[in-house]
Amino acid sequence: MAERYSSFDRRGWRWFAQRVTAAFLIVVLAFHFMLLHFVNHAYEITLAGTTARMSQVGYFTTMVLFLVTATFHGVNGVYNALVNQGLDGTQKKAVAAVLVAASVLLVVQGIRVALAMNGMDVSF
Amino acid sequence: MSQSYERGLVEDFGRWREFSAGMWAWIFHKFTGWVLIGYLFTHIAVLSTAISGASMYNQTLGGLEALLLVRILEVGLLAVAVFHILNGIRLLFVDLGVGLDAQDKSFYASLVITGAIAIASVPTFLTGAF
Amino acid sequence: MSTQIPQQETESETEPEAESTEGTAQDRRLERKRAAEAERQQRSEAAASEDEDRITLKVFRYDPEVEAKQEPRFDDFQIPFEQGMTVLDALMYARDHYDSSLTFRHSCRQAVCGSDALFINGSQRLGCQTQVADLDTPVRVEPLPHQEVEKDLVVDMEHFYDQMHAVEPYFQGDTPDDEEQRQSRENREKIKMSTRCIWCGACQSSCNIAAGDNQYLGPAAINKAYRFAMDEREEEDLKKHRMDILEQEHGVWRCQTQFSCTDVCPKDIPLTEHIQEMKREAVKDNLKFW
Amino acid sequence: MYEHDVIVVGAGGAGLRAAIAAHEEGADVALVSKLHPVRSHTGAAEGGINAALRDGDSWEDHAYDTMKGSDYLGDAPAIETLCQQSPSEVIQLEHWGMAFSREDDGRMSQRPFGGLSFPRTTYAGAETGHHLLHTMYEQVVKRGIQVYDEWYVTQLAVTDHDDPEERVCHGAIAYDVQTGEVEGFKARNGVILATGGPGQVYDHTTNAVANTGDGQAMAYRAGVPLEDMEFVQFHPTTLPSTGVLITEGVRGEGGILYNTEGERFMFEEGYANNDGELASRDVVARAELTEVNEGRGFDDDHVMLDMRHLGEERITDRLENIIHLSEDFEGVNPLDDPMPVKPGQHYEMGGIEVSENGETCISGLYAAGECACVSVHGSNRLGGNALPELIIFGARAGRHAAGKEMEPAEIETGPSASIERAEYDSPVSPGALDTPDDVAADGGRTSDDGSTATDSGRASDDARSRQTESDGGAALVGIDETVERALDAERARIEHLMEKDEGRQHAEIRADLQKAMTENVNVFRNEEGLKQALQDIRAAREAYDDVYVDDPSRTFNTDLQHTIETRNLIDLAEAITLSALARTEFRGAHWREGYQDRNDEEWIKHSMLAWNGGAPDLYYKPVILEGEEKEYEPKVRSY
Ligand SMILES: Cc1cc2nc3c(=O)[nH]c(=O)nc-3n(C[C@H](O)[C@H](O)[C@H](O)COP(=O)(O)OP(=O)(O)OC[C@H]3O[C@@H](n4cnc5c(N)ncnc54)[C@H](O)[C@@H]3O)c2cc1C
Ligand code: HEM
Ligand code: SF4
Ligand code: F3S
Ligand code: FES
Repeated sequence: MAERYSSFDRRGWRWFAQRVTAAFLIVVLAFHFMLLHFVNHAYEITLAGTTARMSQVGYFTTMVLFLVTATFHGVNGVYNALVNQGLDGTQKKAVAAVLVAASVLLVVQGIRVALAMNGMDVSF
Repeated sequence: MSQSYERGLVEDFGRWREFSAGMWAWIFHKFTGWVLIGYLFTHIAVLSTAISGASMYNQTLGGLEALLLVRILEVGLLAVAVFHILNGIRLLFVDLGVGLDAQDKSFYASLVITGAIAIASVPTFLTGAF
Repeated sequence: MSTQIPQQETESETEPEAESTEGTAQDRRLERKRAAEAERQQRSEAAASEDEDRITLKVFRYDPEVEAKQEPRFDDFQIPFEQGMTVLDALMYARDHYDSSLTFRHSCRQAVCGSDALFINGSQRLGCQTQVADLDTPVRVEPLPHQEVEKDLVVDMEHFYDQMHAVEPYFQGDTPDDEEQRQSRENREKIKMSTRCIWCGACQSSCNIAAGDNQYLGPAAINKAYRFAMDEREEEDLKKHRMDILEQEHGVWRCQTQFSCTDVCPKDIPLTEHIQEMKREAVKDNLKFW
Repeated sequence: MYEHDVIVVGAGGAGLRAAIAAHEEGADVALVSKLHPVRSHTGAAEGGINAALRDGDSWEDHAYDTMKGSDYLGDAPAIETLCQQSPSEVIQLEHWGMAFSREDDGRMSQRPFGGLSFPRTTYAGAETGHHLLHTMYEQVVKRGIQVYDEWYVTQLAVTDHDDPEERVCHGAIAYDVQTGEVEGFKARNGVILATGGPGQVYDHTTNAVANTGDGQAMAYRAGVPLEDMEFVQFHPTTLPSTGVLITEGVRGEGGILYNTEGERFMFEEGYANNDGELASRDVVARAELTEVNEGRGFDDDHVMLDMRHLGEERITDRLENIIHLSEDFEGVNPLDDPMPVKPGQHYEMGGIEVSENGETCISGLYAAGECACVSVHGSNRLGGNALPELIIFGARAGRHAAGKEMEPAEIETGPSASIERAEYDSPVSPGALDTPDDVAADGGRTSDDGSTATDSGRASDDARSRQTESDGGAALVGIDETVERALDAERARIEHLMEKDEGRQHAEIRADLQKAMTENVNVFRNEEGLKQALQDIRAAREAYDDVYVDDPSRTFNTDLQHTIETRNLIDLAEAITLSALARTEFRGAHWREGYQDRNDEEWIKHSMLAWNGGAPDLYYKPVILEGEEKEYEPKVRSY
């Protein structure tokens, strides 16, 4: 049986984080859908409108948090699904690396977009 | 269980007719989860047009929204998201050890509510598409 | 036996002469046995026309050693139905009357030994606990999925036993000398269901995660660990030790609450509930550090 | 060849306890079992374990009850050992974590049981045996004791001295069910048989399909006498289609039995005017059969047990398990319909003759559990006395085999304890078929009846003493050699069964045998029937001579395994019937037409049957009624 080396080695945190992010996402995802499809119709969306919403600090942080939690939640879910199918050893490590890289890219790009929507010039 | 023995029809998904509620819930949740994360990546990609300026952004979004297919896909996405949320709530309850005896009923309820919401949302999603 | 692949039958009729001259004793025996098989099949069919109240049993057949059975197939048996007949009874009837090589594990005939977990009409059940009258016919009987088939309905249980043993399934607390330990009624009630497991392996076979991930402890083993972790007669530090085993990557976290295990358990053990409780225990443990 | 200090054959309650005890004495132990340990039939026991644990109770009372229940055919040293040690053994189980039912104060619950003067049946729900079996298996896992599961022991490796009491057991031969390999197991210290009961001698039994009495038959043919085999307990309420037990609790709660006329026959036909359905097991079983025999049974087979009037609430509260059993195994919901029931074989009181230390008359050979007869149960076992027997005598045999110093046994074993040769008048000669001279050379028949290694002590008959002569009758054969020889004989025998291409199939023979036993050696016995049974058994034996195994596979060949078992059943059926024929009295479970009284003058003695090289020899040995402090006076057994 695997020995426990430190409290960080505990495997439960990802499981727990998946639930916590899920709880958060329920609210935000529902809100997001309502706002962009029912309150403001998607076909009416323009950057101007988006910028208007994004310039509110509360909305902006919510969206960034939404992005981060959704990324974690989604990617972690995918990773779990793969481990459940018996992924192991180097393969598992490789998959983990790819997924982490993809998440980082997604989050970075997402934040750039968010900043752009906030009127900032991010085309560096 | 080192290897599952190749038994043709005996293999897992050839058995879908015999799956019970919990199993379907698992499959649907997985499926919707993958769709959502897939969508998240696409979504950010599309929104990235904002970086190249307003006209690009408006054109892309407007162009996409003008397509009937995209509208239909959006209804699908809503259904997927709603199911994932509802079943997610179901799973959270399961995790808390609440209502395990009703796990099959809550799954069916998720399905029905998802269906209802999806249908109810069709008018909203299709406005202006024609 | 009517679903036998026709080729085999022709083989058994035409070839014995040719082969028996040079074949080994075993080959010759096989030949003759194949011929006898055809005869039995006739008998079975003849019997079938006599009586109306019959059910058809479709049984998975495979034997790596016997040529005619190396290619997995299903055999049909016509069984005279009787009130109260279980799938195990039907299998025994088929074996004793039509084909003595039909192989399956069984012993107690009363759902306590856990030998005859089978895949019956698409779900894991004990043959002895399943009334034929409750099933759609033909009744299809297969070995447990996700386990290596040894022969006919017999699967390799080694991996299941290994997983059970991996959770240190034994009481290891210190005990007072010659006096009984006390245990509250509530505590005994709490572990009661978990102690009913008969090691049949049905749950493990029904779980898709266990099918994909060999290292996953599986519902039965986690339930076993639950039985000890929750028993107040073992000390706290032992519970910690047990949690360490369950908290590994391939421990409780792999469970995706599919509920199949709970659905099939012949002893009605609320497996998913127990697994979920262990997950919460584990998280509670870890959160203490924050 | 595998080698260990102690080889335990069978991993039910008795085998597991023996293995743990021997391991604790420092021996290198192996468990060899045809089933994985948790599949053993001990798991089916429902009621509980008798132990005098509480204030107001004492081991003496337990011993008195047991002796009375045995109808004065139990041996006092055995009974007293059982009753003295049961409390500490039960506490030991508790310490190993067994999930006993509990009282409010956290102590183990006890309940009343038939024939007990104190509620001393310690239980774990209605699944006591399941918990006992699993708890002990867990301890075996903890200790890392080697388990050879799905290894079928076919034969003992015993030296071939003429006198069984001089023989030594050096091991056993087993067949790996998974691969078909036949291998020798050498035991440096001893072999302990714990193979359970022979319920499969009957076609209607509460026993498992695996309960084929292999250990009894092997020991019997190796030269150990079988004791009191005529005493077979029949339980009055078992489900007709499977033999699944419906606990006495149903009648205890107020369930009633009725016949096709709708009569509550226990009263209306006058079987038990006072106690009715709650009369003792044998009385109720006999009443049911009388009803069926007189044409008042359903389908000429069973009677009905009705508990619907108790009301759903009470039933689900106290007898929930019965609803499941009846639905799952008979397809009848007892809340809506009455349950069909009939008597079924339940327990074999007799068995391999052993002392309180588990020793047989062959040194290095031990037996414990239902396959053994220490004699605790005499002619009738009390409910809840078998499980303590498993753990107490299992542990004692294990310790003795591991070499622990123990007090010498008081119970004598072996033919030298005989006080009297029995008279019986069998219509056919029992025992082995005569071996024709001409087949010895090819190892065919000789190995076919498994006699080479162990049966050679047989006397007189020329053909039979053939193998003995070649070794000079009682040569000092080496340990390895003894095992090797038994191994060769078994390999030849199995090869023979496998090679043979046609003949009879065992299933038919077994079915005929079971039918004969159920018809004539059942609850009611009479001379004519018993003689008929002996003829039928003989016919089965002759048919078996022509038996063959159809399945050519080496992998998991249950056909072969069951074929070997069937032969054991034949020997045991014969032993039961012969002993029953000779005993002309009515004692405990043994009812004889024309002899309706217990005859203490003549019959307080154990029936002993020795294989005697294939010519069974029936003799008697005394019952020890002299306890540590008192003599048990035979009294009328009434409750
Ligand atoms: C339905 C039922 C209810 C009962 N209820 C009670 C009760 O409430 N209280 C009570 O005290 N008693 C009860 N009894 C009686 C008691 O349970 C049995 O007598 C006892 O369990 C027998 O245990 P054992 O260890 O001797 O044999 P078993 O548990 O039968 O074990 C036999 C072992 O031997 C092995 N074996 C057999 N043959 C071979 C071979 N050839 N080679 C290798 N291995 C072999 C088997 O695999 C098995 O492991 C009940 C019995 C039944 C049937
Ligand atoms: C942007 C939003 C979301 C995305 C991208 C997303 C994505 C995913 C993915 C990919 C999985 C893994 C599925 C699998 O393969 O097994 C998953 C699992 C899960 N999701 Fe979501 N999800 C989102 C929102 C939500 C919400 C709102 C909930 C609300 C309750 C939720 C609850 C869950 C739960 C409980 C799991 C199970 C994970 C496990 O059992 O380990 N998710 N999600
Ligand atoms: S938990 Fe249930 S299904 Fe799983 S092995 Fe135990 S009894 Fe069988
Ligand atoms: S089926 Fe498998 S996923 Fe969990 S709930 Fe049961 S262990
Ligand atoms: S035969 Fe024992 S569980 Fe079915």
